[in-house]
Amino acid sequence: MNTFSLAPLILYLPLAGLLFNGLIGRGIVDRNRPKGERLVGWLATLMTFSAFIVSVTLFISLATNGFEAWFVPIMNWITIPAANFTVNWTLQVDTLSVTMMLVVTGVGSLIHVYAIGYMHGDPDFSRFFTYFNLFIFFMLILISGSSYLMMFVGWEGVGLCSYLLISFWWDRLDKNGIPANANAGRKAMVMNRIGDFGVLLAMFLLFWTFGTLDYKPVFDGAVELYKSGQVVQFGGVGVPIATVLSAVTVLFLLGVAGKSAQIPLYTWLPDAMAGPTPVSALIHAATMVTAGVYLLVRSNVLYEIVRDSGALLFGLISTPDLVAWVGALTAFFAGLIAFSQNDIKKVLAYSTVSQLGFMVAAAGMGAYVAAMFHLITHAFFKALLFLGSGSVIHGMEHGHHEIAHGHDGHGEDDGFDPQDMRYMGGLRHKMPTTYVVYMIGALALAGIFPLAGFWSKDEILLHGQTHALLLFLILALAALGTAFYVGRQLIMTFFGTPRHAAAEHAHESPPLMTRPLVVLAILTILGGLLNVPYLTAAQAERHEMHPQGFWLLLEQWEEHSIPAIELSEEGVVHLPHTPVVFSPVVAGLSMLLALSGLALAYLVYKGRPKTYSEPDRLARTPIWWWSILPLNTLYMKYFVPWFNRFAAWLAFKLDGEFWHDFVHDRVIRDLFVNFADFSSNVLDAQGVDGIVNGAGSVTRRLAGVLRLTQTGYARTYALAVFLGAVGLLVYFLFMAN
Amino acid sequence: MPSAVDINWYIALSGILFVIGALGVLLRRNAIILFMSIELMLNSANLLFVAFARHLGELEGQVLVFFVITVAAAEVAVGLALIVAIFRSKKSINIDEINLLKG
Amino acid sequence: MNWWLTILTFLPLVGVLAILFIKESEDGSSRDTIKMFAIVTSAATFAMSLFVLFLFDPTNPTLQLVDRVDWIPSWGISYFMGIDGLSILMILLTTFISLLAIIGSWTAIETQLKQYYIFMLLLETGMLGVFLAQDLFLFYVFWEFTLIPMYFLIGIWGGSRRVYASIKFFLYTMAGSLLMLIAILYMGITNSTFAVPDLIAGREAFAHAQNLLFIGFFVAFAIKVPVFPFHSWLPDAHTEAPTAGSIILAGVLLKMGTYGFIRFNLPLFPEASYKYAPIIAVLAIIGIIYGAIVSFAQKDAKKLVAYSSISHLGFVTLGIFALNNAGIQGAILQGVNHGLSTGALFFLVGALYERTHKREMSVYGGVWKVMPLFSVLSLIIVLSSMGLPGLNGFVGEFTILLGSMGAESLTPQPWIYTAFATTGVILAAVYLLWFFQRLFMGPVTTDEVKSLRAMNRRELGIMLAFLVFIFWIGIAPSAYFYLMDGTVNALVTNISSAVLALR
Amino acid sequence: MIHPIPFTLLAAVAVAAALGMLTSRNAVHSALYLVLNFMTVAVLYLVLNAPFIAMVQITVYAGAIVVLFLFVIMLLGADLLRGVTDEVRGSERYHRYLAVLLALVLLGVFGYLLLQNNFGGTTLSPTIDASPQALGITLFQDYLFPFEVTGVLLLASIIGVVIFGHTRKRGKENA
Repeated sequence: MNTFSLAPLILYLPLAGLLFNGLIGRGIVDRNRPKGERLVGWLATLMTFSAFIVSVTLFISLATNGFEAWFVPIMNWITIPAANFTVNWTLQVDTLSVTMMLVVTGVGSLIHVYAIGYMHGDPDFSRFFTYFNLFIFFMLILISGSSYLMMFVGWEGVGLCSYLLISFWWDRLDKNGIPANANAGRKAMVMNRIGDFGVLLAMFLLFWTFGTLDYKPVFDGAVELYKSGQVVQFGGVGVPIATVLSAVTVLFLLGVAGKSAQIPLYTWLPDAMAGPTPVSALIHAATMVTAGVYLLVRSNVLYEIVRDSGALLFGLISTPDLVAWVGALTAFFAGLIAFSQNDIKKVLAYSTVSQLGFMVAAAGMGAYVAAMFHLITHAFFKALLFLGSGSVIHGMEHGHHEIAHGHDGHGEDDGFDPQDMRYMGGLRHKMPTTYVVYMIGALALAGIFPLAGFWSKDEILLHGQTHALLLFLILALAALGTAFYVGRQLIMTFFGTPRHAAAEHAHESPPLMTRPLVVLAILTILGGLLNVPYLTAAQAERHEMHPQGFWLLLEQWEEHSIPAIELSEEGVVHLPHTPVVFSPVVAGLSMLLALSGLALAYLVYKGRPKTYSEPDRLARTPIWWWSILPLNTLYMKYFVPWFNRFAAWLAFKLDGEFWHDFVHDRVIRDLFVNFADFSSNVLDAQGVDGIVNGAGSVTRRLAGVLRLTQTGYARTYALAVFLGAVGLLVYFLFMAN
Repeated sequence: MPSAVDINWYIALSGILFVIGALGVLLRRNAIILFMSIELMLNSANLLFVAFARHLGELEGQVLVFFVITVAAAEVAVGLALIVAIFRSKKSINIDEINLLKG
Repeated sequence: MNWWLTILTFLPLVGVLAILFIKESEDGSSRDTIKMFAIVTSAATFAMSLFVLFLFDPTNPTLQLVDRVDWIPSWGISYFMGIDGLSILMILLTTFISLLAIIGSWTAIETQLKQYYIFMLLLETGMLGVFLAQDLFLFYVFWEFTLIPMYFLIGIWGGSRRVYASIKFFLYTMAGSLLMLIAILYMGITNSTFAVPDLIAGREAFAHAQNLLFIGFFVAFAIKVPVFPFHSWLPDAHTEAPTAGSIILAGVLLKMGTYGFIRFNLPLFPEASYKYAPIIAVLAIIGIIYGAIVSFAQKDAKKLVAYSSISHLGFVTLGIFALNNAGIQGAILQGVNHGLSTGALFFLVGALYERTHKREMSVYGGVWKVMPLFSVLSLIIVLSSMGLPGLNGFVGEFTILLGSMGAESLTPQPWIYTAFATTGVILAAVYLLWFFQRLFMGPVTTDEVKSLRAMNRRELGIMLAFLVFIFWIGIAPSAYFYLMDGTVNALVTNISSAVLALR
Repeated sequence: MIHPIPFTLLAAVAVAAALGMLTSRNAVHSALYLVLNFMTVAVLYLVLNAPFIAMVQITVYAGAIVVLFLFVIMLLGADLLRGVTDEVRGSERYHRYLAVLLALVLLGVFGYLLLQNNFGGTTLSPTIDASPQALGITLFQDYLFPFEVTGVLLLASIIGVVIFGHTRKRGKENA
């Protein structure tokens, strides 16, 4: 007995929700605001939650059916018989996709509930939930698709939802009159598209190598080709499989950099905070941004083949290593940037970039399960943090609202921003529930034992330590940085004294918002249990023979999607790598780093800043300056204006003035006209417009000559007819033969 | 001088009449005379048809002439109606004054 | 003898005849009658095309429903109509887009209704003829015939610079087709037949001159498509044409160029096609990138869409000259997709224009607030043009790029072409999102936007009709590929055998 | 077959009549010259064993058509028509020269052809039955369809004439 045939429901349910809300949701909400909101919001939530239930049944079915992947076909998609190209809408239910499904629908449901409270009163309430369901729909396509192409549908689809939700309040202008939200959405989409460019090219390569885009045949084919040492005929040239896969994997990395906000494409994610906070939590922390990690984990076979073959990219570095380095550097630099942020959500955004860096680094090191583990725990605690920050912002806004009404004349604009941590302070008394759960999330992010973040980060560090020392050091430093900015944020937000009237009047958020926070907090506390490592090598050895044991639950679970593959006769590449044995040294170090980061933050920011206008304590230190990584500036200040100018130049100068006016009008047309002048003597040059017009005026002028013949006199025409008749007669009589 | 005229004579006559008709079309400005010239040209053609009918011993040539006459009658009727109509509006039948087609 | 295609082609003329007999009354009561006649006729034509689809057998790669009568036998010219996998989709596209364009003109055209609808129907006949004619001479007649109604449509009902645009359009296209005419005459005279299948069979007779002949055909079609350096007529014509004219221009007329490539260039001159494929691919890629960047900089909404056509058709051209199944089939489908997406884009810009009589995007902003439903539908159309997976544009682009990646004609490094072409996907997001943002997002500031009327049912119906196909092709395009698969495969087989013989 | 001398006379009359038509100032005179020409030709028809055609020539051409001409000339006023002169203007001269030149060329061609080729040969076909009965039988049996078509043609021309001659009275919507 299994429930795999129910799998398509995970798509249909959100689809039904989005159709309902999209078609009639607006009318319902407009007719009866509170009731309508409840109906629309809870319906969307129910659909997501039902998808979660279905995911649970799938989980159970998998667990009771030998963990083997099931394929659930829905319908045919693209078939081009002559090109041997077939892609179907087929769902792949395996341990990896079910894990992702559970995270997406589970965390998603909680965020839906939260959003009902958060979006209360928004004029576009139903539109918001339509997008939310649309997002869930696409995200589930992404993770459950059985082929790269189907994954790509979800991949682009979630990008679209991200675009729509970031620019959700597209009518708002920022202080400078710039439509910042809409711009941020656009930026996200374009950056993602740059990544998609890579994924597309990778898919083309895969198709021409393996003749299919389905995961299973691609992976099987890759292993087989690699083992047989056959070359791939590509464009008439024989290419070793490892080279092809090198290209594929590095192109995937580009996609990952776009979607999971890695260097050099991460700059869209901080801007994406312009969207409503539940969006940041759902899309830009818990689910969508982890799609890149999912892609890496899903393509593990390809990466492992490249690693095993030792093929280097441009003779420099193998792609898995490149992935690891990109991840580690992103983790480090994004953490550094978080130091200098004052916006509570921007700190979390850079923190997300940094944590994604950890995951990507883990995947690059071959620690796919560790990456998944961190993905899950990160989904818990980062969603918690984002929602908590939303709660804080909500409270601050209410406080501001209150003072604006309570004290007449106090409404002078002091540049107040409900998201700016400098205006906060001392909120732990005003918002106790939020404070507690936020604290849990923050400590988990910092990596404090025994919260979920500790276990997952520790596992990544553990792998790093066995992989490469420099990588390990960078990741360790990133962990230190994480703890530091977390500490800074906690101090600035919850401790000290309120620095603004709004913070003094802040209120706890409604239960609809805090309850999901509590659930997430519980998950954050317990999440580490998912993959508690073996304490000793002896345990590891013992439990390897009893894989159903409690230890490394996730590892055992994912093993079925990330299997050991036999790449060559010499040996079997084990994926996941040899079982992780808990290392007290690494764990201790990790803990030490976290604590010292927090302590440093305490030292630096204790009681600071005193007023909201006081400059940051680090503002004069080199750290601060380093932390402003110039990549975003490079894009937005240099590349984008340059591109705009270039486009304008191309359109108006090159296409307009040069191509249209100069080449066509000046050169070709004038030459033509002069020639025509010369030949007909009746021409004068005036009016300049294109060779076509040149031809037109030539025709016109020629017609001017010819029209002399068009006298309108019937006799003239008759003469012409006569002339022609005589001419023909003469021709046929004397010349035709 | 031959004892009897043969087809060549008729051809010559027909040609002369045809050329005269054509000259009339080309030279005269009076629309009515222009039409008469056309009739003359048709007539010259008819003559040739009949001559050849006789020459070849066929009846078809005469049948054709019959049709040509019909067409000519129709043409004259319409043409003259046109002239009358034009005369009403332009008060002239000088075809050089009817030059609406002038480019 | 099979009359179906002839009936299909000339069915619009019945409507023309009927409209001719309607007297334009002073009080305007006849106006609706004229419109209804036009709509009914084009609807009947669409229905007829569906019937032809019913008769069509996709498993048969050769010409079907052939109607062939000698026309000028001494020259080997015949009235030769036939349909195969290359044209069936184009026929459906033509009748469908024409129908929507005619319905879409209901309120947009207010002057000289009678002539307008007559020209629209004449244009439909011309376009159908182009796609159905299997005799080069007949093809050429139809090809030139389409120019005339379009010329008047732009010249009479167009925008402020309509005369300039219409003459430019006419002369540009005409100039190109003259070269083709020479090529046609050369081939027809050497083989003393103008029937395409016979010419293909007797290719050897003009094989020695095929490079020049190829160029003659290529230039004519490239101007129509337009391929990069021949594009400068397009923005003017599109911008100045009335909305329905733009829809037909983008939806169908441009496809005549790409159809010409597939129908004539490839089978008649396979070796030359193979030889010139890399150059043409480069032009196509320049077109993709150039069109995208230039359209990004536009201030005029219609011009933006017009330049985006250059970019989109760059993909189509690239796909065709990939000379493999994926590429060509993708190109045909992308032709249809472009007709739908860009046609719909022109329609939505036209709907706004009809309300405000402004094309500058700076006038707009915040339309979403005023016309929410319209904006959502527009968003989907924009996304389909952008190539979002699940919508039609993606399927075409993906297949084309897939084909170009494995194109033997682009060896030894097809991936370079593909990589450059794929940047078009990024740029599409850049300019289309900017387009969407400037029209639909942002605060409502101008009076024009404030006073926008809501979308009416007719407009909703047209948008939905477009969307049905946008989704259908996006989600289940196999049926479309199935229609052309056999013919394209036969074509590709012929090309490869010709090219192999060359080696 | 007719002897050359009467033929030459008849031909001379015909040509002279034609020239008279061509050159006379007065349209009425032209019409009358035309009648003369038609009559002469009718005689030639009789000579050529075509009595029916000859009669038709006289009744239709000389009778109906030329009378129609005269009728129109009278209707429009012979005086007015006299004003239509054919004086030669400067720009008109080349037109006239060209016309005459072409006419001469055409005549030359005819002459050349006649001198080069003998179309007639020496043998003559036997005289066939070209009586009105025979012609009528041919017309209504072998050429029935074209005959009917000429009927349609005449009908069309009648309609055309009616439309052209139709005068719209002022002040009324539909006259």
